[in-house]
Amino acid sequence: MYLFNSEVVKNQKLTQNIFRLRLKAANDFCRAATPGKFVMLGSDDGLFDPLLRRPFGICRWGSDWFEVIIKVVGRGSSQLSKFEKGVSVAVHGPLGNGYPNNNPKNDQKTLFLVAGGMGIASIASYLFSALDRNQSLAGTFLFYGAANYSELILLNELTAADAFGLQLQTITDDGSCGRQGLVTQLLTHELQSRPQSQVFACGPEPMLKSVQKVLLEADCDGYLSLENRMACGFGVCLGCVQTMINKDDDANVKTAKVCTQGPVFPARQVIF
Amino acid sequence: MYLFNSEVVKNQKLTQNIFRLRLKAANDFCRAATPGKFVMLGSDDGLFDPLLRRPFGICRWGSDWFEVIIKVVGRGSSQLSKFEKGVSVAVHGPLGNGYPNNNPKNDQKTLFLVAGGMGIASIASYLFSALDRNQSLAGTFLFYGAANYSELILLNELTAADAFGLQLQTITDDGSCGRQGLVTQLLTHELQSRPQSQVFACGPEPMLKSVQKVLLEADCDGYLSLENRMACGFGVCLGCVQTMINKDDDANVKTAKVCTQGPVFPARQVIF
Amino acid sequence: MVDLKVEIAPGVTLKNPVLTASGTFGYGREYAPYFDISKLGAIITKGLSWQPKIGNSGVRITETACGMLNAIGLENIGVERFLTDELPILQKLNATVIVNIFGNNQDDYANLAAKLDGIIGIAALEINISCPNVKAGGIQFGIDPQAAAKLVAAVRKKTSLPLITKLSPNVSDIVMVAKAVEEAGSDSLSLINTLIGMAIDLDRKRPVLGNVTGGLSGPAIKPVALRMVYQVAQVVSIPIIGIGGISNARDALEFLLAGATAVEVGTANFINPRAAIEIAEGVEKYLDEQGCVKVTDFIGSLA
Amino acid sequence: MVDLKVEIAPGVTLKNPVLTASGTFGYGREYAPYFDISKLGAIITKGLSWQPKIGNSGVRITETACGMLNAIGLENIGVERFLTDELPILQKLNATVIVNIFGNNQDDYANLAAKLDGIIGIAALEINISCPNVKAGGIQFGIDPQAAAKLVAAVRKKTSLPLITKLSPNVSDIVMVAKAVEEAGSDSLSLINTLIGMAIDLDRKRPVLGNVTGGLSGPAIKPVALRMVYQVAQVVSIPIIGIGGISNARDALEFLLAGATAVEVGTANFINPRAAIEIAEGVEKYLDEQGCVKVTDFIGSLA
Ligand SMILES: Cc1cc2nc3c(=O)[nH]c(=O)nc-3n(C[C@H](O)[C@H](O)[C@H](O)COP(=O)(O)OP(=O)(O)OC[C@H]3O[C@@H](n4cnc5c(N)ncnc54)[C@H](O)[C@@H]3O)c2cc1C
Ligand SMILES: Cc1cc2nc3c(=O)[nH]c(=O)nc-3n(C[C@H](O)[C@H](O)[C@H](O)COP(=O)(O)OP(=O)(O)OC[C@H]3O[C@@H](n4cnc5c(N)ncnc54)[C@H](O)[C@@H]3O)c2cc1C
Ligand SMILES: Cc1cc2nc3c(=O)[nH]c(=O)nc-3n(C[C@H](O)[C@H](O)[C@H](O)COP(=O)(O)O)c2cc1C
Ligand SMILES: Cc1cc2nc3c(=O)[nH]c(=O)nc-3n(C[C@H](O)[C@H](O)[C@H](O)COP(=O)(O)O)c2cc1C
Ligand code: FES
Ligand code: FES
Repeated sequence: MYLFNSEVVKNQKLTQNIFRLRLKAANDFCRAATPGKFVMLGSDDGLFDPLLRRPFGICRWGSDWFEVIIKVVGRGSSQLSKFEKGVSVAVHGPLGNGYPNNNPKNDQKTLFLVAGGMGIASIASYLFSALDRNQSLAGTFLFYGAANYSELILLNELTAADAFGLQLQTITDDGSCGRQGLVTQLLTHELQSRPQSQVFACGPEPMLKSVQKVLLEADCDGYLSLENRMACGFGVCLGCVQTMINKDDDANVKTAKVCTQGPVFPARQVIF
Repeated sequence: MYLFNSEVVKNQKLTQNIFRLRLKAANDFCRAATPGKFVMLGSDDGLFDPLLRRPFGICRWGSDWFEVIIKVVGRGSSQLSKFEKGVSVAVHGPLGNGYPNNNPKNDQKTLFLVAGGMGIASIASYLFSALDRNQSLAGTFLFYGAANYSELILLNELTAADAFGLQLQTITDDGSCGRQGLVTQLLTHELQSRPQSQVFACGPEPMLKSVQKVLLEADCDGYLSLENRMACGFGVCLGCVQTMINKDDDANVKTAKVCTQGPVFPARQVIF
Repeated sequence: MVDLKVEIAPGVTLKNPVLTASGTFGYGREYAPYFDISKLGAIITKGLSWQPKIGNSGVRITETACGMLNAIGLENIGVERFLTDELPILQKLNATVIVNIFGNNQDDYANLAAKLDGIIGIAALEINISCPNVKAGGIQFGIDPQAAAKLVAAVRKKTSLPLITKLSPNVSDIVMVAKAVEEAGSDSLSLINTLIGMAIDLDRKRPVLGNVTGGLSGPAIKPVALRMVYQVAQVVSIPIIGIGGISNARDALEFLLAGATAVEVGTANFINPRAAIEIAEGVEKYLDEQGCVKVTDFIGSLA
Repeated sequence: MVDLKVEIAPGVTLKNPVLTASGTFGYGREYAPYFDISKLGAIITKGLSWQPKIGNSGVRITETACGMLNAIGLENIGVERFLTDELPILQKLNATVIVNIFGNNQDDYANLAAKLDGIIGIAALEINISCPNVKAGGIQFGIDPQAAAKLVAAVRKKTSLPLITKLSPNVSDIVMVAKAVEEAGSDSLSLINTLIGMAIDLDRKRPVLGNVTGGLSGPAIKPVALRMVYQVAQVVSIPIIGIGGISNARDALEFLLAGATAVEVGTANFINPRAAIEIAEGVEKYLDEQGCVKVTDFIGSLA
């Protein structure tokens, strides 16, 4: 975990309200990043509104930079989305436990990546990490759903991952890109022919809930990346807890801190 | 009075912690400006820290812009001082009553301008207004004091006003520019030979207090521009009041709102 | 178009639920250059006492995190001058006027209420029982339910004007005070007044405010205000006017959801003189977009 | 170099006056990656109950203007596991440890105090009498001076550990509670706990927090905290620990000026894990620059 003031290198507007920020970072930080980990970001202006830092997935990184993709939903994301080149940003991270190591080639397993809305930022970190390490994506499917075409981001880069073997399917609520429907439909469909697959999913809670249901029905393992509200991001406020099945005692439930024990959890454990 | 969102045209750093901001304004606003009036400025970012707008003198203006000079002393001034070209700023003004109309030529009177520290922003508005209307400054003295040389601002422009007849004398606490001492010394000295002069003064309260004393001793009229803390700037919070001599009833005192009844007051009336 | 009319006290129906908070709207006319003040639900004037009051000396206001402290000391021109100099202007401006009053003791309040009774152009009285410098036997009226009830009953006898009692948040149990005041005959409640706070000038080693302590207002107090409105709304049956940090239409709507029949905008008026009217317009727009027919359907509809 | 030592209770001398507030510093070790936690005056652990508690369900935190609301519901691992799993780690880290406790009734508190009595590695107990879900006959201990005093007296009997009683700000008169608790044998006081607040999700028309209301903390509450510390410092003679919105060294110094012998840093720890140590260093730097010889000279030196 590193605590530092970084600087915006680039702020790229992806859609009306989604921005991609590239930030400077030390080598150590970048080496500690893995797909699915996140950072807590805040303004460095000494002002108290917004007060808390906000969590964002580390979407891609190089040796001395990393990128986050920020959708504007409130005051924190709005402030960050306006930071231009040169602005100082307070960073804490990489935090949490990302996706498990998964090498489809060795495992001979299919990997289904399921992204809903901004969940793509987390899921894409897996793909970018593979691309950046020249790792094949053969046997990897990406099911990517959003409200409509204009909410689908990173399409160029995702399509380019074709060359690495990625199979991309998009779906939108209104059918404006790909099929019309919910992203879990795609998963349900493909899972039928490959029940022994690995699944990573990130998206809004209703989507994760239904992914979980699909997995349980297919008796398939998988991982969900949760996005509970966080005050601290490093396990001290107990604000982000999620109820989980208590393995020690099946009759009982326990809570897990999404920030330090997650945000990626085995799908079977999560109780929504 | 106008309420609008303006845009920074230019932000010029004058010293380590003093900035000159040029802001866009409509013609109507500029026509309503007079020397000594002020604006309430705030950020337009929808965030609540800083909460209140801050008062700054309108230092100079053209047909579609005006300038303020901002010294960083706390969170409000600090935020504004960082606004670069293109940033939106919430403006309310021109507010208050500025310096009385004073045409030294017609009055055959000497005009002493006394500025201490950031008081120069207010005093300079008188000078710039004269310059910009090609009005002679013959018979006008500017006594300008600051802690040290590096705190003296606008020196180029003030020196150039020589050509209009301005007589500039600087003084610093440490003698690093002009004489060493307090600006009131200059006033006291010159007032001896011209007791019937007009005096405009702006600066920190201790300076204004001593200007008042000098004026009373010389039985000379004059005006002080006060800088009390303000929440609203337009007469509704009663936060900025200054105790004044009650002309209706000499035995009694009254309060005056610095924002609407001032900030410029006859020196005799103010009770510090 | 949503019907915005609300009845904040028996017979007092306002055109919309957005009012201005006492002490933050001057005597009303100061805002006339910025918008048509008759378009607000009502305006509540600066707290009036029998005699003019000069207020506190020294620093009176200071900003805090997302809030401000004030120690104005209830400076006002007194009831007499209000009636001769200010009320006629407000009437000319067609404003719906609610007069906020305070006194040093029960008689002061009763006398003010009697004096204002029957005066044309006053829609209701708001009784400020929460000023920190007004005590009933050492305890502030606003803190002791019995004292508050006695005061309201005394005022009630002296006027036929609808009474809104303005509650202090500096209490262990605001619900008790609210219930006591309701029973004593208050037609409605307004809450909250400011929280008592303090600021210190570190470098000068002294309190910032001349009065040492002051009243905290602004967005910082909104969560406390919203909680108190919600709690009180569960137990009283008279209308509640919500106050505290309301800065935009969404804030106002949250108070309505929590059970307030109307809201008062305070500190926000200082920052943007058009805040109150923008909030009124914003409330209308939001409810229209939601397809809400009457604002009264929305009030208290928190799940 | 300024002498930063302060005695926050008889026999409890801390190396500096900067502590961490319960519930905002985990069990301490979570901060070890960020700085040497033994350098703080003390660390106060998350509130402990006899049995483990799972806390509230639903949304537990939400941000408000310059503050945050929490409704964690006092989730904790229980005293037993604290002693076996956490305290040894804290001792290895050389931290000065103060344990914050709470219960559902007086016996719970007394039992906890007895259990912790004599345990090596605990410098003092902080009794949280201000948790909203802990009641004494329908009234919270923290609100009723008599109930608070009775509770403190009961705990006092069961332990020789120094007792710090943590006061609630949700009261009409915090001075009365402070005096009652002092008389009942509390060695020191800490204040303030959170203000009760609420947030509403407008679009979903429901409270944001699963628990409906929550505790307000952060810079927003600093003026209220500072006022209460100042008021209490005028009347009690036991040490006071100031808490509420302290975010930087200047904030901490203001509380010391107001009469606090030490301070606790809370919400700021979430934003910047190094906040507490930076505040301790900043306090030292400021006092050095002022030529202050002992921090105790500075404490309560407000003009
Ligand atoms: C581990 C993790 C990784 C995340 N990665 C990304 C990412 O890569 N890109 C991205 O755009 N967003 C991501 N999020 C969500 C992001 O943190 C929130 O959108 C952001 O904190 C909202 O802050 P705000 O101040 O703009 O909104 P607020 O004003 O705080 O709230 C506005 C709305 O956003 C909702 N909201 C608040 N906090 C969260 C939250 N933690 N998660 C979801 N909704 C929330 C609220 O319910 C509210 O309706 C991630 C969240 C987590 C926990
Ligand atoms: C009519 C008027 C005209 C002014 N013109 C100018 C100008 O042209 N240029 C300029 O730099 N400043 C001017 N000021 C002062 C300026 O408004 C303050 O410096 C500013 O409001 C401080 O805000 P802050 O948030 O930076 O400081 P805060 O954080 O609010 O306070 C920091 C320090 O500044 C002091 N302070 C706060 N408010 C004021 C105030 N109103 N006056 C003096 N000191 C204050 C406080 O005592 C405190 O010590 C003017 C003030 C008034 C009333
Ligand atoms: C400068 C100022 C003066 C006030 N004067 C009064 C007053 O005279 N009478 C009164 O009942 N309330 C007074 N109040 C309290 C407000 O009416 C309101 O209750 C409080 O400010 C909370 O609302 P806000 O957060 O929207 O400002 C005053 C508040 C401020 C900020
Ligand atoms: C998430 C959270 C959890 C808390 N848990 C406890 C607790 O268990 N026991 C306690 O006495 N106080 C608890 N508090 C209150 C803090 O210790 C402190 O009194 C309060 O937050 C005010 O300080 P601050 O503004 O610096 O945060 C908690 C506060 C927060 C924000
Ligand atoms: S966000 Fe604080 S414990 Fe997870
Ligand atoms: S600043 Fe509000 S009345 Fe002058």
